[in-house]
Amino acid sequence: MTPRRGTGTPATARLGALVLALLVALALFGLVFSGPDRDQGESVRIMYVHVPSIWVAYIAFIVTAVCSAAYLSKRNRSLSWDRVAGASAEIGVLFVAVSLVTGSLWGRLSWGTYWVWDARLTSTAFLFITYVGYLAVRRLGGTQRQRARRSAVLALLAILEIPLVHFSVRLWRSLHQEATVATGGTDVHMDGLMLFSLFLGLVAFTALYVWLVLHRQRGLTLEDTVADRGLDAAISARRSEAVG
Amino acid sequence: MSRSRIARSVARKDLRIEWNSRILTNQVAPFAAIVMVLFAFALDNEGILQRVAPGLVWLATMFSMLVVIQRSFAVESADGALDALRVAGVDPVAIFAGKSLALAVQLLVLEVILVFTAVVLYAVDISASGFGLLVVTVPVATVGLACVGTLYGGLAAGVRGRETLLPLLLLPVVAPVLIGATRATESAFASGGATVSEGWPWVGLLAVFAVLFVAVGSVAFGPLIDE
Amino acid sequence: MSRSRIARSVARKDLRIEWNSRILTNQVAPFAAIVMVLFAFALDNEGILQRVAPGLVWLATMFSMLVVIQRSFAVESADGALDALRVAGVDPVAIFAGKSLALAVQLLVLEVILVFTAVVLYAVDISASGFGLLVVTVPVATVGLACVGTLYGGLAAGVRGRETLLPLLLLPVVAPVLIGATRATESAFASGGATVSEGWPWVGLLAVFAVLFVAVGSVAFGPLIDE
Amino acid sequence: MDTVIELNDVVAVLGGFPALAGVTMSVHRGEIALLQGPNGAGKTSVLRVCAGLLPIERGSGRVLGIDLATQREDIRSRVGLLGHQNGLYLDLTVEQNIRFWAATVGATENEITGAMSRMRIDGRLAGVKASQLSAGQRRRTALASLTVRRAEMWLLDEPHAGLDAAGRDELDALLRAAVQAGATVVLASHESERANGLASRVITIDGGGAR
Amino acid sequence: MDTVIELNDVVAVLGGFPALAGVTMSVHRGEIALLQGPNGAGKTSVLRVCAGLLPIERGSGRVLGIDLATQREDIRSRVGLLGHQNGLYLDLTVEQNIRFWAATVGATENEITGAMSRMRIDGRLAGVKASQLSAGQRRRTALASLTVRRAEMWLLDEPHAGLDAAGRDELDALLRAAVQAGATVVLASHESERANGLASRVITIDGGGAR
Ligand code: HEM
Ligand SMILES: Nc1ncnc2c1ncn2[C@@H]1O[C@H](COP(=O)(O)OP(=O)(O)OP(=O)(O)O)[C@@H](O)[C@H]1O
Ligand SMILES: Nc1ncnc2c1ncn2[C@@H]1O[C@H](COP(=O)(O)OP(=O)(O)OP(=O)(O)O)[C@@H](O)[C@H]1O
Ligand SMILES: [Mg+2]
Ligand SMILES: [Mg+2]
Repeated sequence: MTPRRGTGTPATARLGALVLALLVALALFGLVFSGPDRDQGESVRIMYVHVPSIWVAYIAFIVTAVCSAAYLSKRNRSLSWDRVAGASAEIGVLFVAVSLVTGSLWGRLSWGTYWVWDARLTSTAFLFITYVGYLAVRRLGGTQRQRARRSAVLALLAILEIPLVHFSVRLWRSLHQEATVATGGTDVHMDGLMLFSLFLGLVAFTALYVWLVLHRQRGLTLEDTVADRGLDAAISARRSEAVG
Repeated sequence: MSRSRIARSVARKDLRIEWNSRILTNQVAPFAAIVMVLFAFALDNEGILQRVAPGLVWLATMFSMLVVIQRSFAVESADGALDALRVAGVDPVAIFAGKSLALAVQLLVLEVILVFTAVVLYAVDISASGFGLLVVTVPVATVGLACVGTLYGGLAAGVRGRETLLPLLLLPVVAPVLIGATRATESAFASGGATVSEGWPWVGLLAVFAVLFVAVGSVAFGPLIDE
Repeated sequence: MSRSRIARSVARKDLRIEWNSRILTNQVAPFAAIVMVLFAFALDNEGILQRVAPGLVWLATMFSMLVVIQRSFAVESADGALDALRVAGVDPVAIFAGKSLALAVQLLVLEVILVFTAVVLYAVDISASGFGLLVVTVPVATVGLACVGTLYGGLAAGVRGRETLLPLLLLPVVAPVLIGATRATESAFASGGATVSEGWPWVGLLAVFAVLFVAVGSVAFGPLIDE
Repeated sequence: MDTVIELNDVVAVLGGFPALAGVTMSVHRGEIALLQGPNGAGKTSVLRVCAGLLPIERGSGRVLGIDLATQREDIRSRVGLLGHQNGLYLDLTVEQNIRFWAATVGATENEITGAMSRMRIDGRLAGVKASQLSAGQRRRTALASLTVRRAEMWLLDEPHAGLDAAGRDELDALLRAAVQAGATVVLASHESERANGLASRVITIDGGGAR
Repeated sequence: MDTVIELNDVVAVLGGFPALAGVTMSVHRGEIALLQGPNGAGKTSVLRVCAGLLPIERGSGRVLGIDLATQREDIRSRVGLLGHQNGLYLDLTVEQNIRFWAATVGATENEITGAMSRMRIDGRLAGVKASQLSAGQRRRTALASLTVRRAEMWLLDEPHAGLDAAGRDELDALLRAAVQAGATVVLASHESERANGLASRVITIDGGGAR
């Protein structure tokens, strides 16, 4: 790895510029071009952040799971799989948080309360907790390979939460007559521009995700090398403990 | 040495430890029962008790389960037995199966006590069909709980910092079981006007989780407890 | 060596152990918070949450307290430190005072977190006077709980056989505190149409218990931890 | 020269089992007395009785002139006991442990630093959590915490166990110095050569009795 | 005569601390190798690495021909480890403990009774809860549970600690018999006289290194 300031490369720099442009475009379409919604009013604009961010979070967690599987399956287990998995999970948690916040803000506007103990909201909260737990497990210590193995297994368990979240609404609905509100998707009537803005959001956030992951996994690589350097120092100190 | 025989001897060992120390019968069960009584005190306004009784039963089960799990792995790490198990090259799948089995048995005892307490304390009257539903719900839910509990209990054993995670990791996974079991029990208790027929689909959900956790647990336990 | 100085160093030791191991902040508090979430999820039908929120806060406190106490005496008996304390001829009253103090501090932290969680999760809105009531209720209840808890822990730390009786012994004793605190908090939260003025008598009751347990504890602790 | 330990036909019960079934022995001030005997003989129990931890069921005894039957609590503050366990707080660092025990007996800063250097607890080691110590490092921490106290009598249960060669010699020197200073030492040990070399009196315990 | 343990500049980390900072050593089949060195040198860690419990961070090594870096799990079933801790279930009786460990490795009734009698576990003792044992009785129970297994290599961490005079001699005889039967023994000990008499090779560990 050639010594370099920061974790960027010309490529990521260009990608960063693209991300910026996409976000600006999203802001324009989301706030200016697309009109207010019939029953949601202006508040519908939150959707352009709320929905893409959760979907990108899904993507992030799936990437984590895939990389974890790759790590476990590969003969020559390369730690870079593990680092990508970790980076992706971190960014994913970030996006879930965004979706939670925007969602509850939207909730305040459209149902007058930040939070209800409805299936989707709660399952989303659990999704968040699950991956916070995953990140905590990554910090448990032990050797890098131990960390990789342990967290890879956990990632493959955690991914099961996503279908739970996704189908929670239908699952709970179908089983139990309880007014579940957070399924606006069905009652938000979408005109073309809205739909476009929504998918513009998806594209922009995905690009943002890729950009962040690239940087983060390089960061993790550097962290590991720094840890190795620290170990070198500790080892020589330890050797000098010898009395005889 | 066949896997199932080792699993059985692990389970027998755990149950014998329980039998010798009587932690469950003398400590956890009374505790759980008293918790129910306290609930009765704390929540006894406008007779909402009947309505929330099912939820309370399964919450009490959850909390007691945490105690039982911690205990079940405390005995392993108390004098370094877990290391000994690892060095003995005992098949992790067997350990998982054995400990889950023992945990399931203990949970069953607990749940029976709790349901009984609930019926008595909260004046729940339960129909024959509701009883049938309950008889299916409890074991199915228990299998799921026992497996997932053992799985994460194993992760939480060993290194100190880890135990921090047990509730954190357990909650999201257990929540569906908790909900399913609660809803099914509500129908069984006919609390809040729920009907028995509404309960069965939930039992189906519980079954799915049970199968899932059995499979996942057997695969994942080894790597998780293993340093 | 003056009794109060020893008590302080015992308290400092316990708090430092907590600080080094972070069990309370990393383990008990999240657990308690999660307990609240589970309650919310299990009981959130027909919006009875606001009404039962106070009861839940104090139940969660109870559960967490049991964990903290067990921990507080586990560290004593883990490597035989309690024997060392006894042989060091450390005045039992000082030990009791010190450990109760440390326990009270930890409980306070916990209760603040729990009340906060309740206010957020259960959408409780609290008036100024209600807040005042709360500010008095929590510490007073805590003193009582801490003293009983330490007493109970001392009992638990002794011969194995004893601990089986503990939940049975302790919870009935704590129940009045639990109820008093719950009622006072209900008035503070104005849940179920309770008014703040209704709350103060309960605080009085709590105060009585606190004084009682401080006295009883100081007298009874020595004989208890002593084989 | 006066008797500091005097047990007459003492019976002590542990979990329903008579760990001591009639022990009769005496130790004089300034002696190093060695308790020896097979596993399960009752050595640890004798030490715990002498420390006032284990109540006596039958028989009579006086330790430092205090009657075991009636006021054994008063013995404690005057003796120092090192059991099979080290009595450390695993979540405290080595130094925090030692300073806590020092505080309970009001030891001075000099005594603390003295005790630490005597057990070669310095630099990195002082700041390590007890849970991260090796077996022998724990033993040394326990001995340091013990020696910050000015006990009239030391009761040591296999004190050499786990100590390295240097540590063993340091300990022996320490004990010899203590008896010079007028203290009394009772130790249980299975390392006969070393212990016999140290002891001025050997008491053999077997089947819960001493003869 | 083949090499059963071969460590090349092995580094192992415990809680961020390099317990082993470059250990290079080798042990041949049929040897009794003694690990000696000051407290905190790394003896226990070496044994745990050889048992496949402690992963190695750097360097390379083979135990019984198995690579430590990639398949250390496979080592376990073939070695027997006695640590500072005894690995007993305190709520089980002595016999229940031994029989459990026997069951996990499918030992025969003869092997069980043999192991118990070898450690003088009989009559009353067999039925006592492990929590009610004296220190040495626990050690003996642990040794009995260990010897029901037919391990190719025994890793013993201060095995003599707590054993009475008779027990020590029995243990030594047991180890000599084991190496006769083709097993290999690695033990860590601070009792130099006894251990040196036993060992056919002495490895000195210090400051996390062997040289
Ligand atoms: C804290 C509150 C909220 C949370 C945690 C939340 C969570 C989620 C999640 C996880 C999804 C993805 C569903 C999937 O495709 O798997 C989603 C989608 C969506 N949410 Fe929310 N949401 C919240 C509030 C709201 C509110 C208040 C509205 C509008 C009234 C809303 C409208 C939507 C829409 C339109 C979608 C996309 C269509 C769909 O997949 O259902 N959400 N939300
Ligand atoms: N908690 C207990 N409950 C019942 N019996 C006990 C208990 N502790 C010890 N014993 C029994 O008391 C007897 C004496 O125990 P003690 O520890 O004094 O022996 P010891 O001489 O110290 O042995 P060792 O040399 O192994 O340390 C033993 O036979 C033991 O089985
Ligand atoms: N869990 C741990 N975390 C951090 N450091 C540890 C841990 N366990 C041991 N150490 C350190 O590793 C070093 C080696 O420990 P180890 O137990 O191998 O020494 P040892 O040679 O067995 O000592 P002893 O003779 O006292 O048993 C010690 O300096 C110790 O401080
Ligand atoms: Mg002893
Ligand atoms: Mg060691």
